[in-house]
Amino acid sequence: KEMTVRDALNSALDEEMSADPKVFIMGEEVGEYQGAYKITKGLLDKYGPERVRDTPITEAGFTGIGVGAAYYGLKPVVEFMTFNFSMQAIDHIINSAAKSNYMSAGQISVPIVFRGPNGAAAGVGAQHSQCYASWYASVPGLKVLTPYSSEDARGLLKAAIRDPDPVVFLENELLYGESFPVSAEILDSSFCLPIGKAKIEREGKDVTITAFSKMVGYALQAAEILSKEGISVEVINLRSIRPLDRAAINASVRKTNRLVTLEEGFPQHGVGAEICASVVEESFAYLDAPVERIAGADVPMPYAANLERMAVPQIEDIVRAVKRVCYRSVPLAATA
Amino acid sequence: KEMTVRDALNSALDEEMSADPKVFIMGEEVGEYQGAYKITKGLLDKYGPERVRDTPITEAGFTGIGVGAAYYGLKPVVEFMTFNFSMQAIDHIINSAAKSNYMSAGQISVPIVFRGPNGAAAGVGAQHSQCYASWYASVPGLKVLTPYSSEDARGLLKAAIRDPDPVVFLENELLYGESFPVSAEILDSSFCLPIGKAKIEREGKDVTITAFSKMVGYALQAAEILSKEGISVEVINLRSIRPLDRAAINASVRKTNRLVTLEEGFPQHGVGAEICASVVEESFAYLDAPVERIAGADVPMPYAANLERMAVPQIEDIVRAVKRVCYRSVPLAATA
Amino acid sequence: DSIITVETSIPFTGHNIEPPSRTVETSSFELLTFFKDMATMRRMEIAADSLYKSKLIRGFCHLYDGQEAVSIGMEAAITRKDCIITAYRDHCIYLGRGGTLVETFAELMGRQAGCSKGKGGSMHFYKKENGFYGGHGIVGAQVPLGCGLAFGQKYNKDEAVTFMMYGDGAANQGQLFEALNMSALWDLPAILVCENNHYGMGTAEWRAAKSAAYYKRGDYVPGLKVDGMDALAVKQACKFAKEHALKNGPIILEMDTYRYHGHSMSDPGSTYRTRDEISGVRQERDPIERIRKLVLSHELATEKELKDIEKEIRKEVDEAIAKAKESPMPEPSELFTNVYVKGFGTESFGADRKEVRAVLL
Amino acid sequence: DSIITVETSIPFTGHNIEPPSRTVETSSFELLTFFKDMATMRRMEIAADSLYKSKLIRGFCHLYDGQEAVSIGMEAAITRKDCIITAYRDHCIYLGRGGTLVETFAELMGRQAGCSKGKGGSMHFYKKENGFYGGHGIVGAQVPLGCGLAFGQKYNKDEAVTFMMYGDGAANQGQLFEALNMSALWDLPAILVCENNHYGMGTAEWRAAKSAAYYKRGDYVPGLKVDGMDALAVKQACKFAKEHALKNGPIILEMDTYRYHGHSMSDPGSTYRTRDEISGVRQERDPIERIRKLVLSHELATEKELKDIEKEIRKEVDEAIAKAKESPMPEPSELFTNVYVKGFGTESFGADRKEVRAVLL
Ligand SMILES: Cc1ncc(C[n+]2csc(CCOP(=O)(O)OP(=O)(O)O)c2C)c(N)n1
Ligand SMILES: Cc1ncc(C[n+]2csc(CCOP(=O)(O)OP(=O)(O)O)c2C)c(N)n1
Ligand SMILES: [Mg+2]
Ligand SMILES: [Mg+2]
Repeated sequence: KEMTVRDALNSALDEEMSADPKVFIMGEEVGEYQGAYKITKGLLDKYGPERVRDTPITEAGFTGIGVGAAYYGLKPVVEFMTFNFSMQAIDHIINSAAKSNYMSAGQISVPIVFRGPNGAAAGVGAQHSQCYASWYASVPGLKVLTPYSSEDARGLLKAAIRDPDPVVFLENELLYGESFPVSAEILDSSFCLPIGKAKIEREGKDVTITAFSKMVGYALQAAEILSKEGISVEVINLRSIRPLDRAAINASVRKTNRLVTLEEGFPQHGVGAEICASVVEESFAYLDAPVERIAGADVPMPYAANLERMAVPQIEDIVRAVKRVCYRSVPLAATA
Repeated sequence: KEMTVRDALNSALDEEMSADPKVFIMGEEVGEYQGAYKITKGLLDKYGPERVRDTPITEAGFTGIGVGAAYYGLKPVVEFMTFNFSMQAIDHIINSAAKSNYMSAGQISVPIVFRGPNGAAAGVGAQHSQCYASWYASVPGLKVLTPYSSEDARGLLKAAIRDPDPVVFLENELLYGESFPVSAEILDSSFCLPIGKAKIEREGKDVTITAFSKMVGYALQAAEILSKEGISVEVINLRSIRPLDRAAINASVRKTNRLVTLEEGFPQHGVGAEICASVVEESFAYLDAPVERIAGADVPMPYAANLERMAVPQIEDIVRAVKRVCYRSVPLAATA
Repeated sequence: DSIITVETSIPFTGHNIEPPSRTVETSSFELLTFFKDMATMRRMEIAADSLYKSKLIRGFCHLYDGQEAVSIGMEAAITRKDCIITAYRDHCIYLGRGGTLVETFAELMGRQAGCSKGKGGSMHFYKKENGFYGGHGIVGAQVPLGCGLAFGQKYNKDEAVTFMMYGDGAANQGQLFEALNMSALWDLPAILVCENNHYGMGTAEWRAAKSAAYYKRGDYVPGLKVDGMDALAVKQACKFAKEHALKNGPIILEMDTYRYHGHSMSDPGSTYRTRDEISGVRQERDPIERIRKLVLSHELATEKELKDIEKEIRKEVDEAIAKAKESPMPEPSELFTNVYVKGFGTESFGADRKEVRAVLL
Repeated sequence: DSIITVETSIPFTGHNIEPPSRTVETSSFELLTFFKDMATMRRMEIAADSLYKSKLIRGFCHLYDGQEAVSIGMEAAITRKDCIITAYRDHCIYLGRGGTLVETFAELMGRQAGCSKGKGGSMHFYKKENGFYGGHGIVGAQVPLGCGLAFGQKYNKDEAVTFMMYGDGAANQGQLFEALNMSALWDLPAILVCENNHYGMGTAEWRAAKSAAYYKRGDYVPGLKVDGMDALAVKQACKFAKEHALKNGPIILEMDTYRYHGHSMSDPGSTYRTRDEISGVRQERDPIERIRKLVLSHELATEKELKDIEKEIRKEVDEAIAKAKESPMPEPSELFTNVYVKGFGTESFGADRKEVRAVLL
């Protein structure tokens, strides 16, 4: 059986709302319009306007209200139409949500989910294409999840809503319409994935690729191409950027001895940089080649189709980088 | 001759305002109160309220106004009382300032400086202690400067004000009162430092430490201690986090073969991670030991003095890390 | 060209201010220009709709048809020393400020000849030399930015004003209230133009605002409610507002207007409002038809002459599209230009940094 | 305990609402409690000032002396099912909600016995079981947060209200207007309490606000101006506001009050206002002296008895300080607790990650 990511998210919301009356959803166009991207379709009809709350276009205000409601013990799911708009509310996400449990020595927990599409879509230009994974995942107190497949979407969103801490849940608009196979287990309403655990999407022995969100699909496609050339690629779907599954990443690199990191966001201080640092810290002696980093170009997102294509990783970029880590003569490897 | 960082900043502002009538300063308490930290002392008297503009406590609004004024061709210097409050205005810094020149293909340049104290101070708790260097420096379109000494403060602030692009200028409250020697050249009103160039604060041959802002002083103190134990440390004052002086960092590591990165901010996706990735990418074969990363603890800033001390790097942390990279037996080095 | 005197459709309503007179002066030339310019805008937006459907325009595309009188009336009252800034619904504002059809279509299709060389896209048009500062995608952000332009005008003693356009949805944004307070404290020549088309995406004004009287929302700042479907009323109001702003600081103009299209191309625009509502506005309040009637009733042109103008416009638009299509995509090297004005010779990176990098000059 | 009837110092002024009567009912017990509680707050803040000067308190420290009547009067009108949220000037609000002197001083000195175990500091006090939600350092942020608490009260049908306190400086923040609009749209039981002490740091209200009539700044939301130095007026207003909010949604209470100290410890508080202004308020409007006079004029206690109470308080405060000083600094392991409620066994790092790391449970 197959299910789109959109339906996976929708069903996860539906099931958690039905299981826990404290769960409610708020955001722009989530109700009568059925969601700007239809993730909340049908929920207003089913749960009514008290629990599916259309808001004005006032992110700072409604995010603050959501966080306050979480202080009070409700379990809000706050939708940002896209995460670009979360910048208007970022002070509440960081200072009001992430830090409260710590500042209050555990008195004020903040069980809230901030969700919506993140990163590049198609043709929407510089102000609507930013990836916020590395920013949010730098902040202690937050958990940051990045689903790829329908399994991820269902399992991680349910985990996020049940979690007692603030979770930033980064979806991808271009994945909403994609279908993935789903088992009976995944479809069961009790299904839930652990936070902080990566998934080996494809096992391999020559090189490790770490990826999250849409880039997992690209990594898998690159791995398929490379397998035909005799290179066995292990693809890690990070699923959680904070906590980052350092153990899984390092275990894989200790096996393959080579690493390519992949992400759509800006490169500097990105997820790839952190993974590189983590592997250098914990598995330096196992690295047979320099870590290769594939990331969004270091420019604001251009609109023109040809430039936009250059601004985000393409499968050929991944293939090329993998070949470099595998074949290039590396002085250290040579002497080892 | 000596000069405090406060006076260095104040004199730089004064000179640039006197040189260019387009330069004005705005922010909370910059005028009649003479600056919350007295950086703008005397400027209101000298330049009047049109050019030294006290604002209400409305960061989103006044930052937007500043950026708009820069669109129009003025050269605003926007003071945040601390950079923690810049989160209320971050959408304007990123979407309105950093991206405009690109989106308009060069029509709308944004000659603006955002400045104020950044990072940990003393005893001000979780909401007033965050370091924003890695966030801002991840964004193409911004330049991010981090002065340490009075020379830096003068030279970089003057460069920032004269620069045609948006500059995020991260000061440190605990450095304001520190004095540094200044030469006649530094005191000359024509003095200016290049953006994007690091400074070797201390030459050494055994290990490289990269640092910025207050941590440069800590690195220098650690280097002094280590020199007594026969370890020669090269200390790089990054000065600019974006553009990052990758050439200077890599040149140093190619000489010393060992690297410790140092910063006060959160570790994940931090400046240290980027520097580690950059060195792995460009100088992997030169590394004789895993890169060591010293950073702020991965927790919100606690208030209690003992915990706060544990939450930011101390000189003994640096000394310990340097010893580890220098003495630890590294398998790769051993086989090389 | 003799002066023609016309009454506005309805009286202005003032908040904390005495509204201007309903009697507007115009001329044959002005009315015919209004007609031609609005018809061009209308045709341009309809053509953009088709280009989008044939996948030549990507991403978002927010059309202005129905709201033309706001741009046209405003331009008739001001000069190009005055500044305008708006949101993402910017194609016609750009045209009103002297942009060309070719630049518009080329930008929409992401071509070199576009007003932002194809790098900005539909939401990011600018024409700085004529006082147009964009083209902004973040709801509400353009209001403080516009107050900043007004700050610049006052700082430079330019005796000019800035019009910042925002929607009924944007009218609830906090940064608007922050900017308004500072504009009032500092007497900035800032004119906040709320284009109330009664919906922010799929949300009717009253569902998003406890008080949908946007001209009153400035509280201590005066406001004026204007029929935004009547270009002459808009002209009168903007003239009045400019005089006010130069002397007394900020003022809010609420333009009662309507968008015929959905919010952007993915919105059919018919789930949250009735077809009757839309056709009712078209029949009774259409800004172009209002001018057509005035032209005919004053016998400034015949029905046939107006139809010929429209035919001519159709041709112009088609020619512009053809020309825009001839313009090539940007050079790949453009990926790295304009990140900075001054790049200091530092390196910038593509997705595969080992293969694609550039030195920023 | 018989009922005593008192007139408030001045009448209330309403905005979009009929104000309550000036006649307030109180009792001997209430007046003596007001006196004792306010005198305790006053003494506590003076003691904090000394502790700061002897370097036992670090960082910021925002004192409440002068404003005590706001907390005291509010508490007299509400229950602990009602919520309160405030900014950084939070010590006395905490005390009013049932916090202790020892917890206060211990937190100020960063000790284990502090209300946030020493991890929050001066600006971050909470007492959730009594409906006190902090203690927030970012100007304005507590207002939407408070509306969120009110949202929760309404969602849970708790028939309780939330008081969110903010300063005259904070009153210009955009997020306040955003939250107010939603509170009004959704009829939230939200009471916005503007503690107008006439200065935001060094900025006089009129320099930061075009309209300093904060009780009117809600525009379409009703408001009431209250003498915040008169605890009985505050009580009357809060009672009135609670009834209103439960039935009709949000309301703004502007409390005209005064802070005697500077903004925080680094501000002498004397560069932007005259010493005469401060001593004038002390002499004519001091909230404790007002109650003292009432107690004496109604012969509820003698001057000597009141002095004895004050002496007693002095002792209590000194004892609390001594006790707080005995409390140790937090255990080093506390660095890593409370980052999450649920840490999933992931590792967290100290500055030197190879030496200091912890598993988060
Ligand atoms: C801060 C922010 N939030 C949400 C959006 C998504 N969005 C784009 S336009 C829009 C509706 C705006 O309505 P209105 O202000 O009435 O302008 P109109 O589109 O009617 O011209 C929304 C919600 C955005 N661009 N920015
Ligand atoms: C967003 C933000 N900007 C600036 C500050 C610094 N700051 C702290 S308190 C304060 C003054 C607030 O004045 P007011 O709201 O009148 O409250 P009061 O201190 O008088 O109680 C300022 C500017 C801050 N904490 N948060
Ligand atoms: Mg609208
Ligand atoms: Mg105040």
